[in-house]
Amino acid sequence: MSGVQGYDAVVVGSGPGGYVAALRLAQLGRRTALVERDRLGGECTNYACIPSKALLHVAKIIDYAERAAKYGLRMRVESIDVDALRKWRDGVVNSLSGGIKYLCDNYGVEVLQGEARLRGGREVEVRSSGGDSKQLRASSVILATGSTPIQLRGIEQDGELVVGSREAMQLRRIPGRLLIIGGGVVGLEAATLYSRLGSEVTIVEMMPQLLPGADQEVARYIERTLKQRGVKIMTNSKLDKLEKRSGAAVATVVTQGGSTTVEADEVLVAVGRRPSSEGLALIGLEMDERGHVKVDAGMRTNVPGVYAVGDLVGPPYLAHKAMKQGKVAAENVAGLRSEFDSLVPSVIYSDPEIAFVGLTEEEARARGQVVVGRFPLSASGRARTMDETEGFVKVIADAADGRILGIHMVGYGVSELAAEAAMSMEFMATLEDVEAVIHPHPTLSEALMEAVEAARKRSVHIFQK
Amino acid sequence: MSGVQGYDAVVVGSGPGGYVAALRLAQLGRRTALVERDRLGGECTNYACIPSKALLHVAKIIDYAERAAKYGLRMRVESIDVDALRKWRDGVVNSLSGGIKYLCDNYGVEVLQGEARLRGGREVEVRSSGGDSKQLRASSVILATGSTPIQLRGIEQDGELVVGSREAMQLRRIPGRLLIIGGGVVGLEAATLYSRLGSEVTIVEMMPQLLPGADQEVARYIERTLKQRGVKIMTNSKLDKLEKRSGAAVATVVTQGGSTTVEADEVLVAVGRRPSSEGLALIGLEMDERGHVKVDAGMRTNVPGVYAVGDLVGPPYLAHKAMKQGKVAAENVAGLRSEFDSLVPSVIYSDPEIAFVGLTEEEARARGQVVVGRFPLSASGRARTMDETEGFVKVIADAADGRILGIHMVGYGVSELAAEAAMSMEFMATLEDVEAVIHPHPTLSEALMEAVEAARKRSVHIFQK
Amino acid sequence: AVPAGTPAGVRAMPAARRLAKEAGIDLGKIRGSGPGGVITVSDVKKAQEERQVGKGEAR
Ligand SMILES: Cc1cc2nc3c(=O)[nH]c(=O)nc-3n(C[C@H](O)[C@H](O)[C@H](O)COP(=O)(O)OP(=O)(O)OC[C@H]3O[C@@H](n4cnc5c(N)ncnc54)[C@H](O)[C@@H]3O)c2cc1C
Ligand SMILES: Cc1cc2nc3c(=O)[nH]c(=O)nc-3n(C[C@H](O)[C@H](O)[C@H](O)COP(=O)(O)OP(=O)(O)OC[C@H]3O[C@@H](n4cnc5c(N)ncnc54)[C@H](O)[C@@H]3O)c2cc1C
Repeated sequence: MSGVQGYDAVVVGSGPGGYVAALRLAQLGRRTALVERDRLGGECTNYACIPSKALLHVAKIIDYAERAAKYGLRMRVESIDVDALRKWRDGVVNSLSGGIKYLCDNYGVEVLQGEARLRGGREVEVRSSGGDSKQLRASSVILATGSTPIQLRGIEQDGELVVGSREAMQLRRIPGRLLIIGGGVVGLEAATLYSRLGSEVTIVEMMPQLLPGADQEVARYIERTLKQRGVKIMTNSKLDKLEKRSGAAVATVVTQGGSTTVEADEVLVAVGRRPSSEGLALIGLEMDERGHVKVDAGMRTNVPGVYAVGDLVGPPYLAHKAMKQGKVAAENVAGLRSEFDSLVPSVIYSDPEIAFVGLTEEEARARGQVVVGRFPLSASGRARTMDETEGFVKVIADAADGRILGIHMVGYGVSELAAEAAMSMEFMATLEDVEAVIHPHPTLSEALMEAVEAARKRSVHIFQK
Repeated sequence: MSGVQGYDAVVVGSGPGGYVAALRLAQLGRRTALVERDRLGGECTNYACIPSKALLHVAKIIDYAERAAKYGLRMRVESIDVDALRKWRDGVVNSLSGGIKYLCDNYGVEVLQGEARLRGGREVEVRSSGGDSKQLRASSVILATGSTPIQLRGIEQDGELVVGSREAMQLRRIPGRLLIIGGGVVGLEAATLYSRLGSEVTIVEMMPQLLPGADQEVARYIERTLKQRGVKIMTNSKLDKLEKRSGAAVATVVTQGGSTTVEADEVLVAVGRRPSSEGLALIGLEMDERGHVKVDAGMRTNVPGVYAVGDLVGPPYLAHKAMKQGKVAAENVAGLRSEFDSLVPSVIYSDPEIAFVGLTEEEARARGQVVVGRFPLSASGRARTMDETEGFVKVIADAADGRILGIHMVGYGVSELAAEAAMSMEFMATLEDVEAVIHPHPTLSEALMEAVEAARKRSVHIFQK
Repeated sequence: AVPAGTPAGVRAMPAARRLAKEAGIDLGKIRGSGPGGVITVSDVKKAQEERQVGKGEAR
C-alpha cells in the first residue's frame, strides 16, 4: 500500500457527471483525481448514449436505402455484417472514451483506475483490479457513481437469452424475435434499432402508455407509428413468467384481457435504473427512499465537502443533466457560486424521434388556463423534401400571458430542435417572443415557430378556423 | 373584359412573400386576391428552395450508401433513374404548391391566374395567358414579384448547354462535366448535388472567396472540403468567353495566373439575381440603383397603399425573409402595427451545410473588442455517431458585456441549429445566458453551447489553455 | 436587425421591445426579471401599470 495522496478534489465515477466535474475543476486550477473502475466516460459513452446512437444512425441508413427506389435510386442492402458494424461502433466509443483521457491528461486531471470506497467524508480508498490499493485524501469529494439497471425479480439475466441494455447496445447478434420488457426510452430505442435490423420486436409495458410520464399525445403517436412499422406493443401488460425452452424464451404476459405467451430469441429487460449508492449510507449520506443521494441546488450532500451529481441524485436520468450538475458541483468546490436550476430537455432517438421540455399538456391543464398550438410535420416543406412527414410539434402556453410552459415534439430530427425549445423556456419567452424569431426556410425548426403561431391561431401553413 | 372587382387587398406574386401576405390578410378578415402568372408558390416552392432540397436529400442518401461498407452495410447504388428521381421531385413540389392552393381556398383568398400590371396606385390589371383581362381595384396592394437570375453579358442561355438555376434544379440529366459560373449559394448547392450524382464539377468565382460576404473562415472551410471531394474551384477567376464545340462548351476563364480553358457538357450560370421590378417606376415607386423597391420598416413604399416585400425590396434574397415581410405588410394593411426588424439567418444546403446569423468575424472585429469561441464537430459525440465530423461552430461576442454578435457554422445538420442561433441573438443573449441553457446529449446543438463556452475559455470538451 | 433603438447596455425580449416602443416606455428605466436581467414583456406591462397608477396619484 502506498502513502496517502492529497488532492483538492477527488471525483468518483467518470460518466458525464464525473468527467465533466473533473475537467471543470482542473480548468479552475484544482488538483483533481478522477477514479473509475471501468472505462472512462461511464455508462453513457461506453454502453448507453453513444453506442445506441451510432447503431441507430446505421439503422436509419438502412431505412433510407429501403425507401430509395421511390426516389429513383436503385440500391439494395445485400447484407449486414454484424462484426463490421460492431467494430465501427467500438471505434466510435473508443475514440470518445480516448478523447476524455486526452482531455484529462491535458488539463492535468489524474485518472486513477480502480474501485473507490469512501472511508469517512473525504478519504477515498482506490482498489485496482490487480488488488493493490491507494489512499486519497481531498478537501472535497464529488460522487458521480451513476446508476445500474433494475433487475426483474425472479428473472435471471444470463447475458445471452435474457439481457440488459448494455448487451443490447453491444449488438452481439440480431435476434429473430426480440421481446422488450419496458416501453421507456431504452425500450423504444432498442425497438427502433432491432426492428430496422430485421428482428420481430414485441414491447411489453406495464403502464397504460409507452414512455410513462411523457405527454400522452406524444406517447400515443409513437405507439401508433411503431405499430405501423410492425412492432407489437402490449401496454397495461406485465411479464409474469419467463421460461427457457430449447434455446428460446417463452414469456407469459398478463394483459388486461388475460394471459398470453410470447416466444422470443432474446429478451431485453429495460424496466428502469436505480442509483449506484450502495455503501454510501456508511459515511452518513442522506438518501431518499429509492436510494438517491439528497443534494441542494449547489449539489452539496449533507456531509460537508461531499457533493453528488448525475443519476445518483435522481431523475431525470440524462447525460446532459449529469454534465450540468458536474459543472455546478465543480464550481462550488472551487469557491464560485453556482446552482443547478436549468430546465432539462428530454431526447429519445426512436424513429421518429421524440423531444420535449417543460410541462406536459396534462400537467399544464391541471395548473390553469392554457393555449395549445400544434403543427403537423406533414405541412413542413423541409419534412416533405426529406420524405419524413410523420409527427408534430406541440407548444403549450399560459393563456393569460403567453408564457411558454411546455414543448413536445415527435418527428424526424426533432432532437436538434430541443435546444431551441429549452432556450425559449429558459428565457421565459412568450409565444410572441418566439414568433419574432425568423426561422430559416426550409427547415424543420420552422415547425416550432408554426406551432407557436398556431397557439395564437395565426399559423398560415395550416388551416385554422 | 369583365367589370372592375374590388378587394381590400391585392397581392401580386405568390412566392413566399406573396402567398404568406395573402393568407395573413385573409386570417385578419380582409378580402384578398392573389395574382400569379406562373405556379402558386413562386420561385421558391417550384424552382428553387424546395426542389433543390429534395434533390440534395437524395444526393445525401447516395453519400450514406457509398460510405455504408464502413459500418458493415453491404449496399450498392446500382443506378440512378433520373426520370424517377425527377418524378419524385415533381411530386414534392406539386404537393406543396397544391397545399398553398388548399390554404388559399380555405382561408378565402381568391387566386387569379395571370400577369398583373399596375395601373396607378391601386388598380391592377390581370391578363391571363388566354388573353382576357380583369380589372381589380383594392385599398391596398402588396407587391411580391420576386427576382430573376442575372444573365451574363454575351452569354446566351439556351436552356440546354447553358442553363440557369431553374434548369439545374429540374435535373433534366446528369452532365458528365458541369461548369458552374458563380460560387454563391446556388453554385454551392448545385456543386454538392451534381458532384454526388456523378458529374465532374468546376466552380468559377470572380471574388477571392466562395460565398462573398460570408465569414472568411466559413468560406475557406467549405472551399477546402469541396476540393477534397473532387470539386474544382477557381476563385479570383472570371468567365471570359464561352464557345460551343461539337455539343460541348469550351469556356475561357481568366484567372490571376493567366487564362485557361474548361470544357463542360453543361454550364450553369449562377451569378446572382435582380429584382423583378420592370414597369414599377411607371406608377412612381421609388427604387434604389439596382432596381429594388424602397420600403420602410412597415414595408410601405413611397406610394400610399402600396407595399412591397421579398426579393423585390433587396437582399438577403431568402424565402424566410420574404415570408416575414409578407406578414408585416399584411398586418399593416389590416391596420395592426407591425415592423420588420428581425435578424435574418442564412442557410446553405451544401455538404457540409452552412448556417449563420449576425456579424461575420471580420465585421465584428472592425467594430470593437470581441471574443471568439470555436468548437470543431470532430469533438462532438453526436457528430461521431453519425460519422459526420467535418466543420465547426464559431460564436463571436462583445468582449465587454458578452453579448452575442454573430454565429457561424459549417457542418452536417447545422441548418437546424440556425433558429437557436437566431433566437439567442433576437433575445439579446450573452454568452452566459446561452451557457445556462441545457443542450441535450448527444446532439449537434451541444456544439453551439460548447463554442459559447469556448469563447469564455471554459469548454471542457476541447483543450483550451 | 435587433436592438436598433434599444438603449446601449439594455437587453430586452422581442415582445418587450415591441410593447415598450408602442407604449412609449423607456427600456433603460426598467429592471429586467429575465435571465441575466433581460427585460420581459411582463416587466414592461408592470412598468406600464405603475406609470398609470403614478399618473392617477399625481392627479
Ligand atoms: C441504453 C441507454 C441509452 C441512453 N441514452 C441516453 C441519451 O441518448 N441521452 C442521455 O442524455 N442519456 C442517455 N442515457 C442515460 C445516461 O446514460 C445517464 O443519464 C448517464 O450516463 C448518467 O451519468 P452519470 O455520470 O451520472 O453516471 P454513469 O454514466 O452511470 O457513470 C458512472 C460511472 O461511475 C463508475 N463507478 C461507480 N461506482 C464506482 C466506484 N465505487 N468506484 C469507481 N467507479 C465507480 C461506473 O463504473 C461508471 O463508469 C441512456 C441510458 C441507457 C441505459
Ligand atoms: C436555386 C435556388 C435555391 C434557393 N434556395 C433557398 C433556400 O433554401 N432558402 C431560402 O430561404 N431561399 C432560397 N432561395 C431564394 C428564394 O427562392 C427567394 O428568396 C424567394 O423565392 C423570394 O420570394 P419572393 O416572394 O420575394 O418571390 P418569388 O419566390 O421569386 O416569387 C415571385 C412570384 O411572383 C410572380 N410574378 C412576378 N411578376 C408578376 C406579375 N407581374 N404578375 C403576376 N405574377 C408575377 C412570379 O411568377 C413568381 O411566382 C433560393 C433561390 C434559388 C434560385
